[in-house]
Amino acid sequence: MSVADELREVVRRSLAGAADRRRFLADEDRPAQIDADLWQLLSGDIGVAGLLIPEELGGGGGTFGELAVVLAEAGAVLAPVPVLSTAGFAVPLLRSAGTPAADAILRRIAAGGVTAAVAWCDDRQPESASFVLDGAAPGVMLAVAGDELWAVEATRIEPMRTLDLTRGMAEVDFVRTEALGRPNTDLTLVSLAAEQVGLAGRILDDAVAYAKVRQQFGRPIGSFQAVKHKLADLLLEVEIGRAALDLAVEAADAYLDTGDADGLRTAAPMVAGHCGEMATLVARESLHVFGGIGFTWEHDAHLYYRRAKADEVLLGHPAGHRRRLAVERGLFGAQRSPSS
Amino acid sequence: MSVADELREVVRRSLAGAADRRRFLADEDRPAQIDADLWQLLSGDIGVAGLLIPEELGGGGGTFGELAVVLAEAGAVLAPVPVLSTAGFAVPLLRSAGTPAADAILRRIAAGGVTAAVAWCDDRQPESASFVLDGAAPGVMLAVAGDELWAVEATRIEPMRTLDLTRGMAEVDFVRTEALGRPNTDLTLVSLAAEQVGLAGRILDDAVAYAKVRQQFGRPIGSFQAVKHKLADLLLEVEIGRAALDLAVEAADAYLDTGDADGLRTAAPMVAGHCGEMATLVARESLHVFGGIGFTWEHDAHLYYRRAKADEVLLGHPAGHRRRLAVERGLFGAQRSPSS
Amino acid sequence: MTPEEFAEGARRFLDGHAERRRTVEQRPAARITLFSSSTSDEVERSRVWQRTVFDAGFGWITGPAEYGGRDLPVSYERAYLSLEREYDVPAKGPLTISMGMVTPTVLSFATDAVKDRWVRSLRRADAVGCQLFSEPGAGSDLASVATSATRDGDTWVLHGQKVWTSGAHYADVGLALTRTSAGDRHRNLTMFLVDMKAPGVEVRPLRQMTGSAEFNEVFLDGVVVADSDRLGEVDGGWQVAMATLGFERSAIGGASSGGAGILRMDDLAEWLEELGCGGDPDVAEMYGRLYTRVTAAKAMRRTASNPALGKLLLTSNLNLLGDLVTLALGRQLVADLGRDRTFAWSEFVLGVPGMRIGGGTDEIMRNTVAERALGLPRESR
Amino acid sequence: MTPEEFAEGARRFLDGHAERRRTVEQRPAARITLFSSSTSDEVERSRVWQRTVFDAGFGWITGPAEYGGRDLPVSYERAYLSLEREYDVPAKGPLTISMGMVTPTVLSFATDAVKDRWVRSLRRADAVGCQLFSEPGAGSDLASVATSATRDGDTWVLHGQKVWTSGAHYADVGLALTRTSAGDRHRNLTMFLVDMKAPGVEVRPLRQMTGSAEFNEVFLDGVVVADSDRLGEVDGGWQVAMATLGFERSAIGGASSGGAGILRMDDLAEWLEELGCGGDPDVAEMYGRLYTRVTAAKAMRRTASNPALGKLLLTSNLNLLGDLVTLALGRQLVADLGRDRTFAWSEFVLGVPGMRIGGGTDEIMRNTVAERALGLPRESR
Repeated sequence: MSVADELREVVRRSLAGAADRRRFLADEDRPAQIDADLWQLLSGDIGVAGLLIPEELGGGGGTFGELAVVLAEAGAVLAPVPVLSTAGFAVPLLRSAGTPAADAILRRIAAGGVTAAVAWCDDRQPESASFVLDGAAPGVMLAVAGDELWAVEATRIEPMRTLDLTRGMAEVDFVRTEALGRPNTDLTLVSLAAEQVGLAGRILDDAVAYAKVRQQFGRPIGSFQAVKHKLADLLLEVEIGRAALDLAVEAADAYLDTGDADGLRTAAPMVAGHCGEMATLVARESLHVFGGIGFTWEHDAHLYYRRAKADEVLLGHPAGHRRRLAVERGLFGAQRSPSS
Repeated sequence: MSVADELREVVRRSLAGAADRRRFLADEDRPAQIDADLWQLLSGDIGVAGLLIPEELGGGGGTFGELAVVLAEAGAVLAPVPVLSTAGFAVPLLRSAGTPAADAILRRIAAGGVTAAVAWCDDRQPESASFVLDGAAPGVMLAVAGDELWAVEATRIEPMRTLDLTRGMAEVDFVRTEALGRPNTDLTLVSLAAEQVGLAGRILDDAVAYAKVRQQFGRPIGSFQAVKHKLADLLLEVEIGRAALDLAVEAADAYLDTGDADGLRTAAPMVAGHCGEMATLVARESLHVFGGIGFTWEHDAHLYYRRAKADEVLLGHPAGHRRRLAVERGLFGAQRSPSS
Repeated sequence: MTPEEFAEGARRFLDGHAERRRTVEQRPAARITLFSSSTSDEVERSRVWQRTVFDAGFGWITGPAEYGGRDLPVSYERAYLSLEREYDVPAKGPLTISMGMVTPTVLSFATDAVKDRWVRSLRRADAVGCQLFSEPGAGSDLASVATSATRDGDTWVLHGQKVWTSGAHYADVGLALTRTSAGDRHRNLTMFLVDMKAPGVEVRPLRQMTGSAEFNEVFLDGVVVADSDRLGEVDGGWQVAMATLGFERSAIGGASSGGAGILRMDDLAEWLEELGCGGDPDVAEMYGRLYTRVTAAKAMRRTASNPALGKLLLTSNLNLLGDLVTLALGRQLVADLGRDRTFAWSEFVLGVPGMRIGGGTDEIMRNTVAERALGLPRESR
Repeated sequence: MTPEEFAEGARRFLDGHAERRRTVEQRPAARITLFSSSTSDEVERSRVWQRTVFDAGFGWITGPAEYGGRDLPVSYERAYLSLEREYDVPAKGPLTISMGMVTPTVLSFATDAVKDRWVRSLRRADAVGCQLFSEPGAGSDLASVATSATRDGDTWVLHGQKVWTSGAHYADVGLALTRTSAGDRHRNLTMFLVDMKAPGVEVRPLRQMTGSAEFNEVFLDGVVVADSDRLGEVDGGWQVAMATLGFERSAIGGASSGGAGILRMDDLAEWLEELGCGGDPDVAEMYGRLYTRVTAAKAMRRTASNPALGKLLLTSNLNLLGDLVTLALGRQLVADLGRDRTFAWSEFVLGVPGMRIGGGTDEIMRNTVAERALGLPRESR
């Protein structure tokens, strides 16, 4: 059993043993909550937050491949923990920034239990941002402004109403306290894609299982070509996502090992351009396979659909990523496009 | 029975009685030929060429709706006659140019037997054009250069090798001999769409008929959801095309009656944006329904596919038409787009 | 009565009882939703208006005179509705099923006594009817309903669970499709008119994935129904159900015109411009595509083409609008910046999947189109 | 023999018998086509090269020693093929079916005498085999073949028509699936190895919609086959055919890698730039999409995922490329301006529909994916 497989097992068991995720859903009165016990278990005991942090900084010294496994597992169950923001966004940004100041923050995260949130700033507003994932009460707040990563201190935090009920976003005003270096933001595209692959794979599995047992017209609906061909097409899209993710993870590890970002520059927009639409498609069509029951509040299909929609636009539109990919592959003219 | 229905019957009978269209196909040695007997019958005896020409100029005084019926019927059987170039392009351009010089040419066309071809010029090359439909030996040669319609005299005509084996195109050099006024080119988009609706409707009918009789796995292939749902989806696209064509024809007749081009400015890019892709899709997927036999040279499915592909790009890409439609409906920003 | 006289009378009535709309097209409201969330106030306003219209002679223009109708051709009804749209009157949504589906079914299949009791009352909105067809185990396959009706002398006793019922909480009667024998498929069902206030009827709101609850579950636990309230033959309920669904398809305001308010293309263009993304070539391209398909859908309704085709086009247009809105709003769709008409679209996006299921799934619609419009063979089922 | 020793020997052999390619990726040729149009010269060059390779010990690396194989693991074969790709050697296309499908079928199902007669000969390309499966009436439904084989003492007499046969005009033997009884489906077929030069065998070129003729029809009119040339049991032909198709899917250079030359994304990017449309946002978007899916397809072949999934992806990529080319070329795709690599794409565009049918239609592939990879139930057929 590989390290990644072992890690997958450990994480899967921890997630399976966690409290009902519905307890942490956003509702009219409050934003989505974090399952603090689960996060302590994952980030502290299992070391998920510090997985990608070098051992000399107190981390697990793991690979991006292992991180992707964790993000996919958490995505598969929509775990109410800040693993994408902390382990998937903040840590890779800090590692690639690579300054002593960034390392100091990595040490704090490696200890576990800390939520780290990243604010993506508009060029015109370097000290405020909206749509900050898990930004309601982070232990560490970072900001990407222009090419630079900053440690910041929040002066105002306002939770936002969100489509995704399983994970919060916030509007944040802040002051920049310390420059941390230049990060490689492509790494965050790969992290997000890992989550998308995980969630799409799971909801497709669930839809397939349902299609095998749900009877209409005296036979399982999965025996009708309309349903079985749809599910086959969805599997193809998921498999393309898995293949693209494998390549992107490989490129991310190559970058982290050698500093050579060439492969990542292609692989990151590639996986981001595919997985954003793929996850939405798979969640939406799986929901359709569930029929009436899938349209009810009690069924979990809509939680996957909500997460997929939120992820689709979180770090830019898939079409924009595809145009960037074309530019990276030599279609220089594409740079002139207004929406690339 | 309406005038349009009667006309449809007459044209349909003439087309059914014509020689085998395969005799006129392009091959290695020669470009596609015109069935001169059929064209004499249609244009002279039945008056198809002059259908849209006012009675006082010797024409039939018909409506655009009647013209669309003829173009759809000819498109449905890929008739080897220059009806689109002459009756669908040249006549509407001349009518909308509306000058005495244009009227004089309309008189000649109304007499029948004449092929009229239209050269669409690049702004930089006002005296040469490629892709001139039925341009190999026209009796009347026109050119659209900038906003102006011209009578021209060809100095060089070179037939082109074409994907569509049922209709020729030529490269033409010419001198401009007489300015004919400013035509409304939107009318030609409606003519082309009428042909596309006709050909798509026919090949879909044929595919449906085949799906009812072709047996595999002990039952007609049309009883498998994969096939029947595909055909239902294709019917929807054809019906959208028919609805859009009806609206565009109405707008064209309103313009010809009153000179008010407002409706046409929306309806023409609308029908062109839909029908280009629709005809290709329907021809391609019908071909697929025919299976192996459809992939043979002897089966006519590929002739429809070739025509559909050629029509798709003849007067601009469908996506460009859709962007223009958006501009006409108030998305002014869309004008800044590089490909609209 | 000439059409002109009729129109004159209608105009007089409307001028006397309603305000003209200031603009024909209203701005989208704060909520952008596909499902009518009829508050009891809204239901009451609809009922009061329908009574007024009925009493003035415009409430059932095509209906038989003996039940308060005018016995006029459908062209008169269209003329009235076209006039009415110029006025600010309560929405018809809460009564669509009652008047468009339940009433004609009762009229076609009930005994004279039952018709006397209900038809006029339903059309005057003194009573409201709902439809008890779908069950958790019978969605696309309606013929597999498991709610049982057992004969007991002159009455029947009903047990079972119905789902996705609109308006059950304010309905007086329900059209219940039940299983009455172990016989062959399509020959083992019977239709009843059930008193929704009878003992054993329990209505619970059903919260859908959008978060709101615009449908109901209805539990039938030993509900007693008189045999005289049976519609059609014993074991002949399938024919009655098919007739009801046929009325649905021809009902004005039926499934094909759902989403009409949201699919107003001029409002959409204006909104995209205000949002500042009219210059995005992808937005423009998608808007052009949607404009074409929405315009075609309207034209196809006028030419009365296959209703299943209309439903398919509607749901694909709603999906396309969802994609367009996602492209235009980006992250503003998924979290609320507090700006008008941005995050509000999220409720719409969440509702679209329901439109692909309710009133016949996309797959059932494709079967219907293939079999009815193209004459393709039925599948071996 | 260690892998290193093996590779060293292979390198020595290749250096001695072939030129290194000057560039690994060749420019697209004047014709852009999906189907190998093997001229007799090309076939002959392939056969000569295969003989040379075979005699040097690299022609059947994984094969059994008794028929001239090396009995080495498949990793050695991959290593050799990877080396060989660096050299300019004749295309393998004309022999793919013969070596990849016919030979393993003969090896698995023939008598020892027949194996001695053919196996080595087929692998050395002294003989070529073809596949006589499809018929006009048996496309997706292969089990419905109507070509009959009637027993006559120690021989069988075959009557029927086969279609879409590649290489029948230069083949020596054909793998013929025939009907031998009126028994149950899948239990009424028998496979024979037919001498393609025997009396009664007629091969006619079959012109496809692209205009060229890269396949054949084969007419069997009273062709006599010895019972000893039967492969597998009488009425056991279905199992043999399934094994043959299984070999197809694992054959290197099988369906999944078709179109690989045309789907070279770097060449495509360069071409789009030369054409001057790299700045079109639609072209860029579509290129990015295609790049992703082609790259994923390559990776999926390496990880040996479901071959039906690979075939589906291949055909969808070819369709997408057709759309991209249409967008990029516009009218230059449909009429010839005489410019390099413009109108030449029209042959490709015409070939794509054939790729969606040959080697299993998209629909059969979806069934296979759904049943094998997802475990969904088979349809009632």
